[in-house]
Amino acid sequence: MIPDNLLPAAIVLTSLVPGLLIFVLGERRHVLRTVLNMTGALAKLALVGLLIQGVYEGRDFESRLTLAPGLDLVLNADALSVLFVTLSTVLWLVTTVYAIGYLEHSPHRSRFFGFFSLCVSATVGLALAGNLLTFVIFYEALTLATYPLVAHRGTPDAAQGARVYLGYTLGGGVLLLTGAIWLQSLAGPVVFTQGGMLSALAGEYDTQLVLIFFLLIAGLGVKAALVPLHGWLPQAMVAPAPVSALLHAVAVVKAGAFGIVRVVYDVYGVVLAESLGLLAALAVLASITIVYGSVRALSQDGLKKRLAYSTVSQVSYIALGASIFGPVATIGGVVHLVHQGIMKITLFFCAGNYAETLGVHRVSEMDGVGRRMPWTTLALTVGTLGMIGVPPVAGFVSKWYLGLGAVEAGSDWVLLILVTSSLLNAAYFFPILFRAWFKEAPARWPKERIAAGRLETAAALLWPPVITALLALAAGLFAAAPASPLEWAELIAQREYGL
Amino acid sequence: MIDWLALTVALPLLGAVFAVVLPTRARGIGMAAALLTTAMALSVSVQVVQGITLRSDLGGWGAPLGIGLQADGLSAALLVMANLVALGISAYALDYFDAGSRRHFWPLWLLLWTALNGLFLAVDLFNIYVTLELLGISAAALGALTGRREAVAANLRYLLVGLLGSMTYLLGVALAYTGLGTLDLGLAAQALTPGPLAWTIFALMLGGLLLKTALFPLHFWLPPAHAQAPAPVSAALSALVVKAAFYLILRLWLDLFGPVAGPAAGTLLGMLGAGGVVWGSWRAFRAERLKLLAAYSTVAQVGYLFMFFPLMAAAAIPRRQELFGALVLLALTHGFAKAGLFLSAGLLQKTAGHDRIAELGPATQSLPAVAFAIGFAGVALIGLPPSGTFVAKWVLLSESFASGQWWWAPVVLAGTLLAAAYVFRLLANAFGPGLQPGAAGGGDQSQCLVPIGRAVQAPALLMTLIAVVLLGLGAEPLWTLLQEPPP
Amino acid sequence: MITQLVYGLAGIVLFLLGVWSFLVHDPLLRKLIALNIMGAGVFHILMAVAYRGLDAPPDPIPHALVLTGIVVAVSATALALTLGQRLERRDD
Amino acid sequence: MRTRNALIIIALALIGAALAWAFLDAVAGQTDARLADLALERVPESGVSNPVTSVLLNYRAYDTLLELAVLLASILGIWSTGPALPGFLPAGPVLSGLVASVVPLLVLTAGYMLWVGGHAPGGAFQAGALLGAAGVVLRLAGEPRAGLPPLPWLRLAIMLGVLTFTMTALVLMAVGAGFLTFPLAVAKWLILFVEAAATLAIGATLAAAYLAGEPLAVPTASDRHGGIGH
Repeated sequence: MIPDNLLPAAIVLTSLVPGLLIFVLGERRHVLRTVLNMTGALAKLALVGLLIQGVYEGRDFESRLTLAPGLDLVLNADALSVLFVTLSTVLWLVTTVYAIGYLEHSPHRSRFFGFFSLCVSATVGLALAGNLLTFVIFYEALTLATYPLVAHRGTPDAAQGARVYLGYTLGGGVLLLTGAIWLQSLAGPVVFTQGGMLSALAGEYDTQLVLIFFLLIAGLGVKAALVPLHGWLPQAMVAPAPVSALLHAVAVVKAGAFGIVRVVYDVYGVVLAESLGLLAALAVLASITIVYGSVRALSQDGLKKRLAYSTVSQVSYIALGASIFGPVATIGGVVHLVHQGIMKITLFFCAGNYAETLGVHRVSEMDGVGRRMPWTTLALTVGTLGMIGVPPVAGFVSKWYLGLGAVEAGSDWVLLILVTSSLLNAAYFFPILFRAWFKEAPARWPKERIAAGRLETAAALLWPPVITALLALAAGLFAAAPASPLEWAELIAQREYGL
Repeated sequence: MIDWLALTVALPLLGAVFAVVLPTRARGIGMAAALLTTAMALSVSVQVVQGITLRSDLGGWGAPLGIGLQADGLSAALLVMANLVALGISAYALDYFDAGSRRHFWPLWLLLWTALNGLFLAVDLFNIYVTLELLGISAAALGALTGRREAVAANLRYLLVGLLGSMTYLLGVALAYTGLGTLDLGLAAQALTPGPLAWTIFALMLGGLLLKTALFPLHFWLPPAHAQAPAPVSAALSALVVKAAFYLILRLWLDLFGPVAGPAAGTLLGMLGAGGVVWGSWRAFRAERLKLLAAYSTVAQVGYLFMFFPLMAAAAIPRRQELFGALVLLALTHGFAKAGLFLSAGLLQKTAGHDRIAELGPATQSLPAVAFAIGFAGVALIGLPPSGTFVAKWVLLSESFASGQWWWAPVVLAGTLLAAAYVFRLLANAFGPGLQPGAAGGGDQSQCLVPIGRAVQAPALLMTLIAVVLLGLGAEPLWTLLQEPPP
Repeated sequence: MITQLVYGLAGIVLFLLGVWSFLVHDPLLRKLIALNIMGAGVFHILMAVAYRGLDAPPDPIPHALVLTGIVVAVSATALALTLGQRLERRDD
Repeated sequence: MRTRNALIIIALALIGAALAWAFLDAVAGQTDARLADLALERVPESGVSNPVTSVLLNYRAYDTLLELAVLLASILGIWSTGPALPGFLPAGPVLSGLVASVVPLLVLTAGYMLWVGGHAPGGAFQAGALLGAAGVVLRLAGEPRAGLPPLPWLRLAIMLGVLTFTMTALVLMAVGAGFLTFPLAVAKWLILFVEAAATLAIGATLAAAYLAGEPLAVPTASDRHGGIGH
């Protein structure tokens, strides 16, 4: 019922409008705020459903707004953007429920949910972006919308974390802007086209194209937490749990990874990137990040800090997938975009539950947590197994395809990287499970705020991790199902490689 | 038949006159004149958008003898911005001033408004001089309204520097009349041929105006004058008065000195602009007080405006039209954003009793609407999307790459990062600990916060919203408005 | 032609004297006097240009400009003097 | 400091040379008499015979209107800085005797200047200057309010010039002649009417400016010194 050219814009607006309304809302209007949040989330889910059905039928959707002669804000839905939009919409719904539960008695909730909705609008806009200009606009808007969330608590170290976050992301933003403008001055308006649109410039501008590639990757790498640029992620853990869950597992970090995938496939095109040797460089960078992230995670006692470093390494799998020449590796990388999101958000939800219910923040305090909060810890277990890559959870599928793609492309050292990182994952996740299930619970929990009634914790806190854990399991078990992330990733890979 | 252009100038003048003779009702008269003048300016712009270039020869004597008023795309765009911002400032000033200084503010404010409208419509060289003087004198008088020692000293220096600039400009006019035999801009342009006379007139007129638009290094007088003035006045000074002088430079550069102003002059202005961007942004970052920060930010933004000149001088016609549109968009966005920032600064100063940035935490938190206004103004000053500045900087940067003059790009980017640094230093206040509900007096900041009504916060928020949303996403019609390419 | 040149160049010299004095001297009064000298210089040039020989009536346009210029200069000087006065008065 | 002055002098010398060269180029280039002939030829259409007044009050009337606004702005600026300075000590017999004869003479000449402006050098500004001079003389002779009316009337006086000029222009526009377009038939009287108002305004402004502040209740010098004098 919504005309084709308005659907993408409508999807962005379904979270932007409630967000702006929430800002205007008084602090005490909890019910109205919750209603606004939920209607926004459900409306977006419905519209995304329409979008998926439309893209499946091959219809194309495009909303266009000319900002200036030659500069258009374009939102259109191709296979890759639909995948990322679906992921962020589903997880936004779940996280909103979780956030409502989590922030039960805390101040400044209007401000929180307002910026929370703006973040999602920016993420969705970024996913649906049809050209590099729109991508950069939403990429910067995401920085703007997330800064207040990281600084939400108002404590000095929240302000410090936010300042560091801002320094990195604005610096990255400027690099991305320079690269995008430089590219536009060479190739005119940069539109995302399957198979890349820069092949015409191949011969003459090679050096400039390489420089531009590194500028773009550096700009995107900040948010994708590639090694030298990942410093902000652990410090941003000072934000409340829903922020760490949605933003630092799905929205912000994925925006960077999604950008890298866009640049490699839809701007440069795999063939050109391979011929310029860019893929090899990206692969090395990604591998270093994977190993580095896992190694640092080993020594982190804070649960959220450990998960943060795990995110640093896991996100680079996507970059690794993009940097290996071959459809199978692409499938692995793209599907990991979804799988990592689902699994990591489960882990952050569980971490939030422990902190909120028992006041447990450190891994060393997690003895016997399994007995006290069985369902949360079960979800934690499913998530961690997925992270390590143990079947049948989703993580196994993406690592399997990545390994297969690496072998096919003949770069065996990537297989070595995958194996070592899986071992490292096990090294820093199993102690958590061991403590949780097999160790004796302490006499008194550090700060038990919610008593163990019929449910181990508040309903709104318990169900989200369980649901996402089930999703992770389903993505692993029913990978071959028609509308599963894996199927969708294969569709994307086919279109990118023009098979 | 109604002479729209003459009315746009006559109405605020009449308003000022009645405000002088009826001081007790100065506020009411002032607001009425403000509304009427804005309506007039909007109707002029609507007619220009419909493709009619309005021209009225006052006194019916025609070009060489009489004085004309003209409104083309450029003047219509700036007229709309100036009048909307002035309306916002007037609404804000309604209850900003106490009874004593109210009767002084309104007449001078309406005279300043008259001068602004007069400048945007002027096409006679000597008439520009008289209007510039009216602008300078009323601005300096308004700036010294608080009567504090630093304010009077700063505005005296502003007046003297302004006079120096005007005298230099007047000498240029005298030589122009001597050499070209006419004072009308259009006729002078036809008579002007590159030569020693043309360069001298160019140097004199632009030199005088550069002093008045505070382009680095001639900006020394601006920060103290704008920081000491009362909030609505400093909003007008930074957003409008400086902009009017820039408009004149642009008008003379395009219409009169087209053939004379070669790439060399453009590059010189560009370099001075680049210096202004870096120096202004750095001093704004170091500023301790909010209004001083906003004043130095003006110096930086004026620098950006001048960085368009070298690129426009070297660009081919179609590309020059895009750059011209981006330049006007940047000027408009800065007008709204800076006015919004100064008005918000005024509110914070009224609430907290001071404007030391480090201690504005509680005040910023107690006024959410003002915090958002500062946020939007910050977005527009840095040039983050979705503000108009972002689009303008995108065009500027892509032209600096495409035309090979890549050295402008690092300056713009450095300026952007510095702007981000000083804006987020402000916004960090909004998230600081501030007055925790129930905290005992908030520790040492036990200053009580003067409550501020919601109505007075509206103009600042509205103006910055225009700068970010309207000019960011809906700026496309601006290019059609400026369609007829400058000669 | 010659008279125009002589008086015009005299005007330019006056203007330059004014600029020099404005830049070199600090006290307010000297700066104001310098500004007025600069004004006088410019008006001098305008008067020189208006002169069209003994027999032809002078060109009225520059005369009007000078009149307007003088009034503008007077009002600006008045305001500057009062502001300066206000600064001294505050010192005692 | 020495080098700074030397540098300024050298710079100014160079600028001077450039100006002189440009002035020579300008004067040489412009053989026909600029706007002189055109202006002189159309003086009969302007309603006054003195060409300068026809330029000031007809061709470039808009300039004069804005210039009156400049005067108004400066006096308002002066008033905004604070109350007026206290007056001077009352004059001795010789000065007050002289003033008693000079001031009326000044006022009379001002009237004459206003009238003669129509056909000979003179006009609103010169007449206004004379009125202003009368005010200054009175002020120096110890009259604290420089002969000016109380504040409400003074406010009316200083804005009279701009008010009449603008209203006349608007009325002319309303009747269809056009903003600031004086139809030939009534041009002479309209110009005289506007000039009379302008004279009053300029005289009041210049005299009030001399008080360097807003003349609320201007204390005489003796009040300030605790009534030392008589």
